[in-house]
Amino acid sequence: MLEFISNLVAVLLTLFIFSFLYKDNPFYRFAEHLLVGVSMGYAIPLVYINAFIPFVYRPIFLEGNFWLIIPSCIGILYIFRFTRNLSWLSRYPIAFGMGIVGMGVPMSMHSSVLVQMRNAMLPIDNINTLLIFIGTVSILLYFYFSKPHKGLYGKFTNIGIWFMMVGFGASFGYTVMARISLLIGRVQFILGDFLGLIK
Amino acid sequence: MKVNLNQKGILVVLTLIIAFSLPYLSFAKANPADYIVQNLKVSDVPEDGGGGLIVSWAPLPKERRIIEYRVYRGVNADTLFYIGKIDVNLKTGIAGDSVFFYDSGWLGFVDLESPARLKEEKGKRSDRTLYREFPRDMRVNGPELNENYVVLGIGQEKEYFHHAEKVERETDEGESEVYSGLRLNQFDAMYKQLHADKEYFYTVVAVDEARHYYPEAEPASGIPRENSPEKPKDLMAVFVEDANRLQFEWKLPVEPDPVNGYTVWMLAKEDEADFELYKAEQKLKEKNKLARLEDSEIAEMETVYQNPAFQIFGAESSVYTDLIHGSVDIIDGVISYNGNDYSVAPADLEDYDFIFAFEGREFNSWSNYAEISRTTSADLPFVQPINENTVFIVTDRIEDKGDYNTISWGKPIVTLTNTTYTNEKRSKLLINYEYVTNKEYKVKKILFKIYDEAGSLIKEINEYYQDNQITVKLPEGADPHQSLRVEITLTCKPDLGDYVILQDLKFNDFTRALAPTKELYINGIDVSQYNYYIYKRNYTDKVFRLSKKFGPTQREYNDNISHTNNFSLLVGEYDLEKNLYLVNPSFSLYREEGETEVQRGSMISTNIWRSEADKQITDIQQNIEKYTIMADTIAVEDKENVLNYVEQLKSQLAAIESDPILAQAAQITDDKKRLTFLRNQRNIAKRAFEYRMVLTDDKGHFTSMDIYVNPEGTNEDERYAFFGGVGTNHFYPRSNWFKWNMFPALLATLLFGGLVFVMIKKARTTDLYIRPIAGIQEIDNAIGRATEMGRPILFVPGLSSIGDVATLAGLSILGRVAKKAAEYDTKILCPVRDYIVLPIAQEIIKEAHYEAGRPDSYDKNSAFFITTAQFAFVAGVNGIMLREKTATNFYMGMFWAEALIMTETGSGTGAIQIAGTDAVTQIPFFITTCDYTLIGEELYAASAYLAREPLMLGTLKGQDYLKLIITIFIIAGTLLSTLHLTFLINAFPDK
Amino acid sequence: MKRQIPLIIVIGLGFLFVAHTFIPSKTSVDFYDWWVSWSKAISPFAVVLGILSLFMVHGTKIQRKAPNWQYSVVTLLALVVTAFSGFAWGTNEGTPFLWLFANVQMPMSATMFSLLAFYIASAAYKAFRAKSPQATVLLLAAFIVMMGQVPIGAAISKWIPETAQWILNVPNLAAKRGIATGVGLGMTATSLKILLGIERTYLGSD
Amino acid sequence: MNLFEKMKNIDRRYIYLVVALCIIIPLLIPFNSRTYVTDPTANLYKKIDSFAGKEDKAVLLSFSHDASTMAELFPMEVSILRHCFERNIKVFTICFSPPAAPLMAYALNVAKEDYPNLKSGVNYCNFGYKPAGLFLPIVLGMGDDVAEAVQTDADGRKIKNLEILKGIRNYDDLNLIIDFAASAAVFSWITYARVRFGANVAAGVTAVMAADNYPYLQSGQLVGMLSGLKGAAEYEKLVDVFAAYEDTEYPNGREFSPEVVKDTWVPIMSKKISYDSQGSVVQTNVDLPYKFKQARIGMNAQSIAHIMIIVFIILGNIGYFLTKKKTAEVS
Repeated sequence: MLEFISNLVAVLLTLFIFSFLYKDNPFYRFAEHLLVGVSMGYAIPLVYINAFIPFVYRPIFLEGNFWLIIPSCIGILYIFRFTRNLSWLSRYPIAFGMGIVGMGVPMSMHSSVLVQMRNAMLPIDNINTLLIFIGTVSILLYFYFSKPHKGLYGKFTNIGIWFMMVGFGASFGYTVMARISLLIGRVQFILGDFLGLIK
Repeated sequence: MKVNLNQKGILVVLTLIIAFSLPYLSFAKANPADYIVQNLKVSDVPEDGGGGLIVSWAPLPKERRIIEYRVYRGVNADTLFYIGKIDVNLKTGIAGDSVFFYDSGWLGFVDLESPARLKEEKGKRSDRTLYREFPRDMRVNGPELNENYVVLGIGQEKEYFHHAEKVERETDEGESEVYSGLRLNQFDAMYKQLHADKEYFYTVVAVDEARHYYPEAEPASGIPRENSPEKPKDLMAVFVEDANRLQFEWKLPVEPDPVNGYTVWMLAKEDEADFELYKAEQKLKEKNKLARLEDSEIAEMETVYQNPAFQIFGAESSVYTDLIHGSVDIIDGVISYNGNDYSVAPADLEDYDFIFAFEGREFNSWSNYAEISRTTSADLPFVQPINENTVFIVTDRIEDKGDYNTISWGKPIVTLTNTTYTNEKRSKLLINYEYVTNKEYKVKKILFKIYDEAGSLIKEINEYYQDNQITVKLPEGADPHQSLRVEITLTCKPDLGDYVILQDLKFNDFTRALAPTKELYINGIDVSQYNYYIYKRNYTDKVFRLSKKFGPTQREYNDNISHTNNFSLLVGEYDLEKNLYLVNPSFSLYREEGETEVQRGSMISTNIWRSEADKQITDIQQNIEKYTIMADTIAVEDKENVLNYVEQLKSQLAAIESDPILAQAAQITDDKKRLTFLRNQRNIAKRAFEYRMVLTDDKGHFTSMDIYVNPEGTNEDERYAFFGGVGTNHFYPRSNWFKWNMFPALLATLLFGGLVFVMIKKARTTDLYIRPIAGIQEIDNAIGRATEMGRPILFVPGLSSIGDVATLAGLSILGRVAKKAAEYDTKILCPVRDYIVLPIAQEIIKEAHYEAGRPDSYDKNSAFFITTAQFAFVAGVNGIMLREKTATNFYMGMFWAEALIMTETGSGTGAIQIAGTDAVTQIPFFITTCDYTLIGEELYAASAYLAREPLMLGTLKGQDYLKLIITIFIIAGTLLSTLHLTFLINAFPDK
Repeated sequence: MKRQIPLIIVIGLGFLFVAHTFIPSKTSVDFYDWWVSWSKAISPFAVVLGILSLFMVHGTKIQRKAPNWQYSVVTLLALVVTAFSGFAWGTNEGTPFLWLFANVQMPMSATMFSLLAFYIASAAYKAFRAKSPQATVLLLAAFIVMMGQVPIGAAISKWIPETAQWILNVPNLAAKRGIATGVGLGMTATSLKILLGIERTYLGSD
Repeated sequence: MNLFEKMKNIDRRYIYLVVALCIIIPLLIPFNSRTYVTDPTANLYKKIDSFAGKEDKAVLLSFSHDASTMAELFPMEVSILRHCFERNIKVFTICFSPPAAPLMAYALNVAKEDYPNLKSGVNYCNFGYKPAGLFLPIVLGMGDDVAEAVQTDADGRKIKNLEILKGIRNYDDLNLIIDFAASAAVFSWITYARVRFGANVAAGVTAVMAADNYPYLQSGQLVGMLSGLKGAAEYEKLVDVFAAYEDTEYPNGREFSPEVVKDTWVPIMSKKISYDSQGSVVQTNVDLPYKFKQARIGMNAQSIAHIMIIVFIILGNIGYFLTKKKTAEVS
């Protein structure tokens, strides 16, 4: 019984959302607003149990690590975000978390630039690796803004555009595929789990 | 019927309430009796050390929709505590006809997250009380300690050393005993084990999917008993003829708890029948012992048979001393063990059976008889030394925080892993290989020589850049399924000398491809069957213990030596008044050097409390006096024992008094400093390891490698002064100060920072060039077109927050567009999704109007907030496009899946559309539906291009020049690596 | 006080973190552990931001009786009921809290996204135009990749999945690598700007 | 108005109807189709399979997505779990966002239904949800000691004492991390787990993200990747052909072989798994429930839908060029 009701609710809400395809209507709006509320409400107890209890309550009140009162006070400053005169206080917790950006500079230089560079330096041993090399270099130069795209240089950077277009085509194909997969997933749910038409 | 909006709203809220309450209405009442668990049984865990029970019951039918069974335990049938649960999957239920719950080993007792006080379990109970977990309340859990359970407390070492409270207690004999008292929050956790030979009661409660707790089953009880160990697997016994050495190899027990030692015995084959009788009798004796525990009236069984086998090897076992290799020398036809000499002629070894036994506390468990197999030293596994000086080396791993030692052995090795035919004709073969090296050798290049079945060379490949694959083209007309032989030689730094690896590829019918054979030859010796075992010990271990096993193709191991030191101590007493759990304040420091190399001597211990440490000495002194006097007065036959004991006490005293660490500690007057000193010394003792290795075929043919000694190793650090050998044979991981693999990143970061800095400075004074970007130039035309048509412009600054780079870029383009629009007096509409972006967008438009000299035409509602919901926002934007008939649409910023919905509508209304985003997945949709698209970085460039602000321009320029440098490096690196010069590519990190 | 001190915190901590990245020693790790334990204690409070902003947006709507304000009641009610059920009956299997997740949130958010399949189809018909040679190449590449991914493509000709794979492995790889290096540089630049205090929009306007 | 103009202005609801039919019909009337296995999928399969039966090797599955992308990722998760369960590979699961927690439990439950002997804490272990703020500390911490970094599992047990952790200490043992995401979440694993500790990282991503991940695949930063429903379908096939294979010679599944995959196909419409290997049909005794072929049935619908989209684009462009020509002629 419970299972049937559960599926009924899920299917109804699914249909409410699909009804938007026909036109904007109260059912869709209801479902949309419900979604916003439930998803926010869902996070609250989880954060309480998985973050507040182990990192604030337990260390301070049970283990007696009173140093942690300072960061929890900093955390409370978030709430001032919505006051008119004291909203600047909320910058403190943000600033404390933002400090890790210092790790980001060398780390992203390391893994997004240097490692990619190494991979772009592989020996050319066949036509494909040659194409990849030309493509990579021409695209890098295409995004080099200090020289106008003219003459031979302009023609070379133009190769970069074609490479990118083929690359975007691949993205395009994949995106179309992904969107359709999602729809298939939903239809499989309605036809299979609820109506039992797929076995 | 026409419903207006208000009624609709109420309707909607009503539906919501009904939807929410449905699940609660739907639970039907059930008969609780159907939900009581049946067939509840408790039995002893076999072959364990006496700390485990198994609870079992019949699962309820699937239709009852049970989601968990909760198990309760107590020392009487009326008061039981929750100890754990078994989860059930609703769809499948439980397949078997019983559910098992193991109450064995160390399971949680109490910790900080236990409930504060005693709480009764949900559901209706009759006369029995079920409680939830043991609470933190000491009044409840205190009496359970020791009395009902063996409790182990685990916590941070510093709590034990520096924050314990001294508690004095009077024993029953009227002596005072000193403990260290710790609060519950000083433990990380407390674990408990059952007492052997004590009765425990269990019950089970079923919980259904609505979390309804049903009545418990009638409790069942059981008593954990100590059993003899499991039967050992077969022993491997080998006699090395030229060395006159017996070698043994065995397997570790699954359940180490009841095992006291590993022993090897010899039995003359003619005595087999007697031995069987002895074994059978021992089995009966064990049964008799258990029976006597149940019923004290049963008489003890008499011993009739003696063990005809004699022990030739023994090693102590505990959880921490895993050992699987042992050897015994036969010297002049005699085997000596434990003071006994057995004369065994090497030629007669075949007349004996070899038996391995796990030594139990009372009864041993015996393996099957093993025959000796003979070999010679030359046939034992050949160890390829890492260099001419040593077989293997141990070093501190560099670039870590000081928690790893690196053990390196052997020379680099290449193995073929897989092959694939890459064309239909099967004439092209892709061979994957893997190479493993260690810190001693750097691989420069690998030479593969491929021979066909007939033995003629097909191809020679030099791998300068090792990408783990080579391609071989088989000669025209060659059988693609023929076996191939691959000869591999490496060029390394330093030179490897004579070193050739051979591996064959044979056709596999199942995979229908050439597969590498298991056999792997190094200089003609097949190494594939040999494994490496690493043994290690620190200054507190008695013997070496097994650390890790490696296959034949490993060459290096990073041994983790954790920084965090915990204490784990038995908790038997408690102090209710002070709310303290009491533990033993005496702790061990290290072991003295033993008489033999194999085994260290006795443990040096001392006490947290100085008074107790001193008392320990005076106690021994008093005992010596007491027993010396006693020795004169008692009977002659006991006298020797007493005198021996006195000798033992004397040497114990001497050891304590002469110990340099204890002496140094005694001189430190400050108590805190004394403990810090002792704790540090203890840490060194625990974290400095010596290593030895064994290479074996797992069948007793093994070669032991000696302890690694670094002849040049020294230790100038005075912290290690009390320990001989740190740096030469004991290795203590050090904390390092620079990560060299991040060095390129450091250089690049500095270069980048420098470039940005210089360019910003330059941008302040000169006008920097940025090439024209197609989409930007069309902006003015597009605005012009809207003016001509007299329709408004739409500008969407992305859907992301202000923290996104794309949003910032979009907003600065908005400034430019708004200014132009103000000049032409064209209306601009700017819908915003993020309420923090809203005021900024308003500000920008307002400023643009002022700059254009048209403050009068500024409309505060040009920028407006629609909603935060993604799709609702898009619906709103689409509505604007259709109603206002916008002539030009700009989309600049971060977009997600919704982008397409907007641009599709826009192209339907015939507007000119210009987009710019760094969201790679959305760019293709923009390109196909918009007239102009700024791709990725062009968006950032456009914002700097239009803003002309030195900070932005400077950073962009810095980025630009770094990009140029990167491009140059990529070109140079590729050319060089194509020409087999790999130094540049190898200068860059690979992960 | 309002802007300077937070900025100093960011820059100060930032440079310590730069150092931390290069220094593996125990001290450096201890510094990191300290930062982690503090940010862990700060983190739970951030959720309050989300709750408050939701209440502010919808609260004002209800108060002002803005059009469609009834739906705001739905949102707030759903939020309160969900959160309450989590606190009242726990978050275990079999609780109302998880029921709400499995039967309300999960199906709806999945459906929301699947709507896009319909939009893509209609955009395919109405908006995807081969306006320029570049767009034509893009669409052709897309055709091949789309067909290469499905069983029917392989059934038509083995050439299709192989070409699709080639497009992914060669031109796509070059394109993505070129763009990724640029974006990586952009990320590094943004981090650097924040670290140096050039970029401070994240602190919000005064 | 001529035909093309009429077609151009057709109400989009008719298009929606065609879409719905193109998807519903193939799902209701499934047919057998061949799945072409790509390298990134095969590589991931091989990597996981190399852990079979090893005590000191384990796979960590990180769930970084929510229910909205379940359609693509869920079949992947189930088939990878099925692979691990079939081949006795230790598997751990973890997530850092609240909505992923129940998805993780759901995937585990669905996959393990057919393996009644599996035990949590012995064969697999769900670390449960950890707050996003803990991502870095846990990812970095696992480089030293998994038990220390993760502390407790989803049931609140201290994982230190679990049997499954025997032999598993850090990334040397927990050697493969597979991140399931609709975003670039796997990148963080590459940056921290791979860069710093050399763990192997693989990804299960939605098709949208797949093209972006190719450079990482080629550079070896990702050891393998499943992309979208297609990747899931490929993996389902691999598990059917190898891991779930059962006969007297291979009672616990057989080893991977690229040659066998190439010319074996699995007709999904039969209840027992059967293989068509070079024209000869091999039947085994393994049941193939719907959940283990879900992705492959979905791929049928995907085929039809792709053709539909291509037809739509071509039709649309024909109309576009004809009207453009007409307007050009008029003006």
